[in-house]
Amino acid sequence: MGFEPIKILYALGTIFIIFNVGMLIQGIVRKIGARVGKRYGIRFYQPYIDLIKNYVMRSNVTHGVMFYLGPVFRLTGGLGVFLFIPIIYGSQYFSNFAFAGDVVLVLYFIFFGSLGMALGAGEGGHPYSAIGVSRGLAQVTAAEIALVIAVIGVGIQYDTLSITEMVAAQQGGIANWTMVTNPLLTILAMLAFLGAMGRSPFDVVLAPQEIPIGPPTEYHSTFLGIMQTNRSIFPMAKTILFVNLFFGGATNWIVLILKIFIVYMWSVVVGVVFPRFRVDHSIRWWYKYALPLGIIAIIVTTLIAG
Amino acid sequence: MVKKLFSLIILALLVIMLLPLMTDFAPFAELSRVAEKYVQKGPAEVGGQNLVTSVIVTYRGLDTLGEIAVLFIATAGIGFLLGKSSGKHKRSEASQLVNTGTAFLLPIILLFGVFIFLHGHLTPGGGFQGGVVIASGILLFVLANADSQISSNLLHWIEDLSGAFYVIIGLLGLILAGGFLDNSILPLGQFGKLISAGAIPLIYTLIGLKVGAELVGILNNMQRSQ
Amino acid sequence: MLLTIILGIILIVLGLWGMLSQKNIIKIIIGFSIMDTGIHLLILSIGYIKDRTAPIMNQAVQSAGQVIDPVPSALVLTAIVIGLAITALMLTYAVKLYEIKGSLEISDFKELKW
Amino acid sequence: MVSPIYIFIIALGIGFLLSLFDKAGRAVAMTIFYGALLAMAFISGQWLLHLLQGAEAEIITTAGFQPPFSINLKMGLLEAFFTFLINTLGFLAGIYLLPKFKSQKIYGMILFLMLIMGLNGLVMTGDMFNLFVFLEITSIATVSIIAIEKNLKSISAGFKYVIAGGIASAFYLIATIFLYRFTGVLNIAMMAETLNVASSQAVFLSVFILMIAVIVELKPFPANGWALDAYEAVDSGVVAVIASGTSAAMLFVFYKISPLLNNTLLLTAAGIGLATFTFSNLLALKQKNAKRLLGYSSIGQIGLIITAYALLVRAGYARNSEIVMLTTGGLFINHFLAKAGLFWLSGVVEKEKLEEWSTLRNNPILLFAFAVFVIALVGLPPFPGFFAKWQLVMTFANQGLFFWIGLILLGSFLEAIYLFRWLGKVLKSDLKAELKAKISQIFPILIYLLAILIGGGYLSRLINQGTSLSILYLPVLFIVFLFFIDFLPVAIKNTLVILVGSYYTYLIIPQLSGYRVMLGVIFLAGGVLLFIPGYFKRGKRTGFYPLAVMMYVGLAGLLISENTLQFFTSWELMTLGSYFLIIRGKKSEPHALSYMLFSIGGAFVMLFGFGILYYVNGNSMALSSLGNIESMAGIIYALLGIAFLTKMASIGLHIWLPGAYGEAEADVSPMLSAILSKAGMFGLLMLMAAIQTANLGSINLPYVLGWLGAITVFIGNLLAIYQEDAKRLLAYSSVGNLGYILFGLALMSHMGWLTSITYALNHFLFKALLFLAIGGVVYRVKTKNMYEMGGLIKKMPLSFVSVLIGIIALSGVPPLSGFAGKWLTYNAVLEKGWYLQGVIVIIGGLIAFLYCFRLIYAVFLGQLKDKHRQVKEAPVWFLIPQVILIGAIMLFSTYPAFILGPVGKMLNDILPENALIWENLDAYSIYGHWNGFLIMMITGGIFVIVFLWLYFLNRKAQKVKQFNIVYAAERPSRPELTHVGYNFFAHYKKALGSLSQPYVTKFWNTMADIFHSSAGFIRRIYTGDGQTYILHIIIFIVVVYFLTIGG
Repeated sequence: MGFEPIKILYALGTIFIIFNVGMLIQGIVRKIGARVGKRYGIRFYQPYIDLIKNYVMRSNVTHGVMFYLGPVFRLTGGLGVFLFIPIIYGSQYFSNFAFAGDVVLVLYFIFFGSLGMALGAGEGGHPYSAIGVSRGLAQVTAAEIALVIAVIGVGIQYDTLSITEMVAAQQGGIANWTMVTNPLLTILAMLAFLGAMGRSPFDVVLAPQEIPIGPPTEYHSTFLGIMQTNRSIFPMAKTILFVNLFFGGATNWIVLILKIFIVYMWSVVVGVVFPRFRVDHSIRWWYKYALPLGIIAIIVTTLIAG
Repeated sequence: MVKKLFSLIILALLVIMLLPLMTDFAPFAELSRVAEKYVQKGPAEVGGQNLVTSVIVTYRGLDTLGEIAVLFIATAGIGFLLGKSSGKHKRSEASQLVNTGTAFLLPIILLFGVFIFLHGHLTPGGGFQGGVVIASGILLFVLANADSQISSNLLHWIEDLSGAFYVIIGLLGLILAGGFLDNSILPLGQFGKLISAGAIPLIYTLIGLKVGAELVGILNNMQRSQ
Repeated sequence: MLLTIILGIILIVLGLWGMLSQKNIIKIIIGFSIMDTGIHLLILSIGYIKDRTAPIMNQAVQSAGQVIDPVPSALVLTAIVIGLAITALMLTYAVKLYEIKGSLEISDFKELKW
Repeated sequence: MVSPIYIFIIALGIGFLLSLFDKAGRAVAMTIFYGALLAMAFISGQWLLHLLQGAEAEIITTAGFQPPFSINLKMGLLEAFFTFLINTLGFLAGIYLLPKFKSQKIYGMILFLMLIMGLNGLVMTGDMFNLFVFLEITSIATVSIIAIEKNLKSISAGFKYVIAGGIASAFYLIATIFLYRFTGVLNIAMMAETLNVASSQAVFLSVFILMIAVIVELKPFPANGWALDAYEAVDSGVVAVIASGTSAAMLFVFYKISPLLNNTLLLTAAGIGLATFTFSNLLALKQKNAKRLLGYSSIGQIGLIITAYALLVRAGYARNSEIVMLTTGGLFINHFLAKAGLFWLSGVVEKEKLEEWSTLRNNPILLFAFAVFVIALVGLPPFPGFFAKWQLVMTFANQGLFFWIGLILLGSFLEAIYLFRWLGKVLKSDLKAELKAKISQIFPILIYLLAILIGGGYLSRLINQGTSLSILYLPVLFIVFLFFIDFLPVAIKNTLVILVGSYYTYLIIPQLSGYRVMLGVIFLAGGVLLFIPGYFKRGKRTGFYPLAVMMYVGLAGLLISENTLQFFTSWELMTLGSYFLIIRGKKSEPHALSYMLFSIGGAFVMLFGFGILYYVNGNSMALSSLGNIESMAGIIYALLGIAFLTKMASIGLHIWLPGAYGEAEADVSPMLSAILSKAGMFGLLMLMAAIQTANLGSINLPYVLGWLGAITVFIGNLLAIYQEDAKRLLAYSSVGNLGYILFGLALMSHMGWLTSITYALNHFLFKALLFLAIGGVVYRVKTKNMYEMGGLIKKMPLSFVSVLIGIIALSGVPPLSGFAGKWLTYNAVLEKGWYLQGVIVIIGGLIAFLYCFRLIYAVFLGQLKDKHRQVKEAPVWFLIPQVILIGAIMLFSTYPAFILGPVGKMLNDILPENALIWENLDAYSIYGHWNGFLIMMITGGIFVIVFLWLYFLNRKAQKVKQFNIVYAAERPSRPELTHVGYNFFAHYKKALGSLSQPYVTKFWNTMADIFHSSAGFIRRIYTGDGQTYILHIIIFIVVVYFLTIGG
């Protein structure tokens, strides 16, 4: 497993597929959200329209170099995370660039985009950006507690940090999935997933209905387009990570997309049911509930792993 | 009151502490090793009839020199401490009795003092005692003559030169005889006579002068400062 | 001689009591003198041997067995002179203290503490 | 040879005649007076030389009779040494007092001469009663000369002194006469031969009274109020003689009577000494008057010397054996010179309050002297007290006297508190007054300054027991040289230091092996690199270079140390140098103090550990023996561990760090954080290597350290996010990062250590980078508060890039080098099975993102303040090393194999399993893999593509003005209101509640309060009432007696 030029093409291919999956899921989810709220909602292809509109807008305003590069960092982060995760089990080419590192790489690369974005927003000079970043970072780091514990738990259980090997260990039917063999850890992981997705109840960061708060405030047109592109890839990447770690991965695209949809739906369902946390509430929530749960899960996992 | 009671308790404990010195103590029955030698050989070695004097001036001469130094330091210290005289002040005239007594007694007292330090090696007494007697005579003189001023210049000369000569005699001992303050720089002479015991009478004379001068000096200083 | 030793110690303790109980500096110095005297008495008592005479080797003394130890006698002379010097110095200090502050109470001189 | 008796002949003869000479003119008298002092010094000096060449001791008999029949004097080596000290002190003190002697009555000179003669007599006489006479000469002369100042304080102090002295000598006299009764002689040596202390109660009591009388003269606690008053009130020139000269003579008297003492009494003396040492130093904590403080310190030092001497003699060492001389002699000479010097300085300063001594800053030489004396008193190298204390602890440990060591170290620590507090105040508090120093005052001080410097070097040669300290001589000489050329401008000195440093690095690095190479590179090459910013300073930068070099010399010394003495000396040199670097900051006085106290405390703990090591290892000082300790290994390791943890600022011991790093100068902070903090790591590495091979039994020290490390990471990083001050933020971040290092080491596995070293290397790179960049910013904007900055990216873009690279490396986000550490952490945690600790460590690492963002955002992004519109980029001298560091980070990030591969091999000596396998650029562990090169390339590739994509779409983006933002239909105009920087993570604090409270600081503050209030309470016994002091003496005597016979 090393680098071959042909892998770049495969990488572009997987990016294309997952981008569209992401766009569609976004549209569908918004539609579902609206219906739950007794509204009609948007068309499911609305995200495509928004994206195109943003990319073609020609109002070009920048606040400086970092502001300009912010979205670049953001998308690089999203793409990077995606490309460092093996997508289809058994397929060398659809494992993309996973040869460069293991789950730890993915875990830390998640921050690459966020930090870059935060920097860009910071240079925008809008006070709300700073507040949004402050909240966002604080909540992400708190939510990450559960994720880290979950990853370590999986690492303990399968005695590896390589995602491919983790998936390999779950092959041979649903009984071998982490979901079944280690349910407590999976519960924790799914909580972490909620946090990672930034949906309600952990969506105070973006707070769309209120005053325009959060990092995207100053971004518009092409910048926003890049960020929207990222929004359809990055969540997918994270979802694939969870699929790989806890739900047996996937050996072909159909299974993958199905699993992505189901796992993604989990955050949507929770999102529409639970109201938003204030940021200090959510931080406390992660420390107060997720952390103890994680500790228990780790202990249980240690017992399971023997 | 509490403090006094506390002091009492502490002193009681001190007495308890010191008890062994009384209960566990046996007085000398024989002369100590050192004293035995002094008594046996002292008259021959030092030539003084009065062994105490022999011990003071010769055997433990350094103590005596130190003692003179102590007195000297005290005098200097008092002079240093009291600083300048606080001006003249009137003292009431002494009575007739004192005046007459002084006129009568002073020569005798002074003579007696000289006698004591000259005979220090023969009979009880010595430089210190003689010096004190002289000083008491001068005190009497001062009491009688309220206006009198003792010449501090003269005192200084006596005090300093006698001290210096004492050291020089000691030094001569080091050069001419067995060691510092050895009295045998002068012939020991005939045992029991006035001119005997080597340098002891000389030393005692110097000590007598110095002690006398110093005590007078102290009195003078105190008197002046009031 | 045991009796004088006891007496000496009594004097020492009495002197100390004087130093501890009297507030007047002059009286404290007197206490010191009493203590000093007690020590001198002790020194003399140590040299004393029963039924012997002073160590002056005149015709009256026939043998070494007849005299007391001359050493303590010599020492006490030195001690007395030194005691005198100290007492004189203390008194001078008393004079000086009175001159500066006009008081002879020892508890009035607490400028320095802690 | 001139007979020693001439000392007395000259003193007395001239003393008696001096007032006559005075009649011929004061000049005549003064010439003769100084001539006499010089002659006395000369006589003792020539005897000292003579006896040093191995001559026999001279017994001087008086009156032509042999002892015990007459009084004898002795001039042996020790007597010669002591009289030489006293007479030279006499001469110098005489010079110091010259203006007073000139203007006052002639008695002053007479009394002074008599005092010196009395001290000579105390040393030389061999007769117990003669000793009494000299005691009185000394005492009366002292009391008289106190009146050189005729104010109320002096006089009342003098009166208390004379009363107390009178009582002490009264007891002495009682003892003397009774001992004469029991032995029949007055010669001390013969008395000791014939006396059987245990023969009767009266004999025992007599010896006890003798001892206690001598001890009362040595001012034991609590019977020493009279002495303290005298120290406070008496003229400086005189009190120097009392504190040094009289103490010297009285100590010698104690030495002389010590053959009379049996073991019980020696123990009593040692106990009194120790109590005096501990309590004096405790009470001094509350002291604000400089001279009284010195008094407390003097009394304490004397107590320590008594304890050392009594215990060593009790343990069976001969009274004049080499060990006893080295320890007590070293302590004594240290005290003697330093205390005289300090008291003399007090006369120059003429100020009572400690902080008013800052006037010394007007005269750099005197300031230097002051610092040297204070440091010498604390017992730091290269001064005699250090070596003596080392030898003392080793010897005590050899005897198993651990309880005593503990209390001595406690007392020393208390002493260090007030002395360094004072030093700090002198160095930092406001300058208010001029300093008028007369040449007659400076001359003696300089002589003693020179003497104490030479003394330290001399003692270091004596003490080494076959293990040479010579590795440090050349570097220390270079430091001295730097002091001499301190008048040169910065550029020359900086260049010199960089050149010499490079050469030294080149010399040292090849001599190192194993993990030492890694640290050698950080310490030395890093050190040279961080001198580059120094060029930005103008002027002389007085004192910076010698002390900075001292720190590096210490660091280098640690690496090449082979035995505990070398290690400890280097450690202390490093501490001392770094203290002076820290205190250079504008507001760093309290922080430098707290740094010093933690360091000294840690060093004393280390000393204790080395002492026990010396004991269990059969008097071997080899560092290599750490690995095979027969017994008490747990305690040794724990003690050494605590010592290293203080330097590592592990949680609980970290409170000194934020202030110290934060308030230091711009180019000092990176030195401290990037380099100095690794000293603790080096110690721990060494310790862990030893633990690896040792059998610890039931104590699992690494486990404890592992938890400590994990909590340190968490708390350090958590506290960092709340800081408003940029440098403090970085400082707290250092605490957290040192926690990783500790955690990695505690894992005790190859992977763990590799993690640790990776963190260390990385921390060195990015923290130096960050501190330099932020230092440059702070230098330009003149504030450290981040909320007062903002938008500086436009003014200082290069600094921004540095910070950006720095925080990415710090936070561990790929592709930069920090990720290597994170990846290794996961692997090491899984391998070891320390999951819970691992989780805490990793969560701590996540929190780091918060402060990283805040640092770069609040400083460089957001709104530019109006007052910063003219700010320029940081000085180029700051940027050069930043560029080098960025290059190093990039190299390390892209080719980690080139560095971590060799490091892994270095560790193979200690931990053979090679946990990380390198295949070209791929790193494999049993769990996973990672390729730094590919990550860098892929990330770079994606980034470039996305950027080109954006640029293609958005070529003509126009830059808008600062306030052109979407702001709810408002147009903000004040950057202060628009820049969100203050209390940035308030919600985190609110969420975590009590976890964010500074409990540790509260704990240490409470400890300090307890010490200070108990000191304040106890010192009330010194009421100032002379009568109370008399009572104290009597209580002291009685209580000690009953304790002695009872225990």
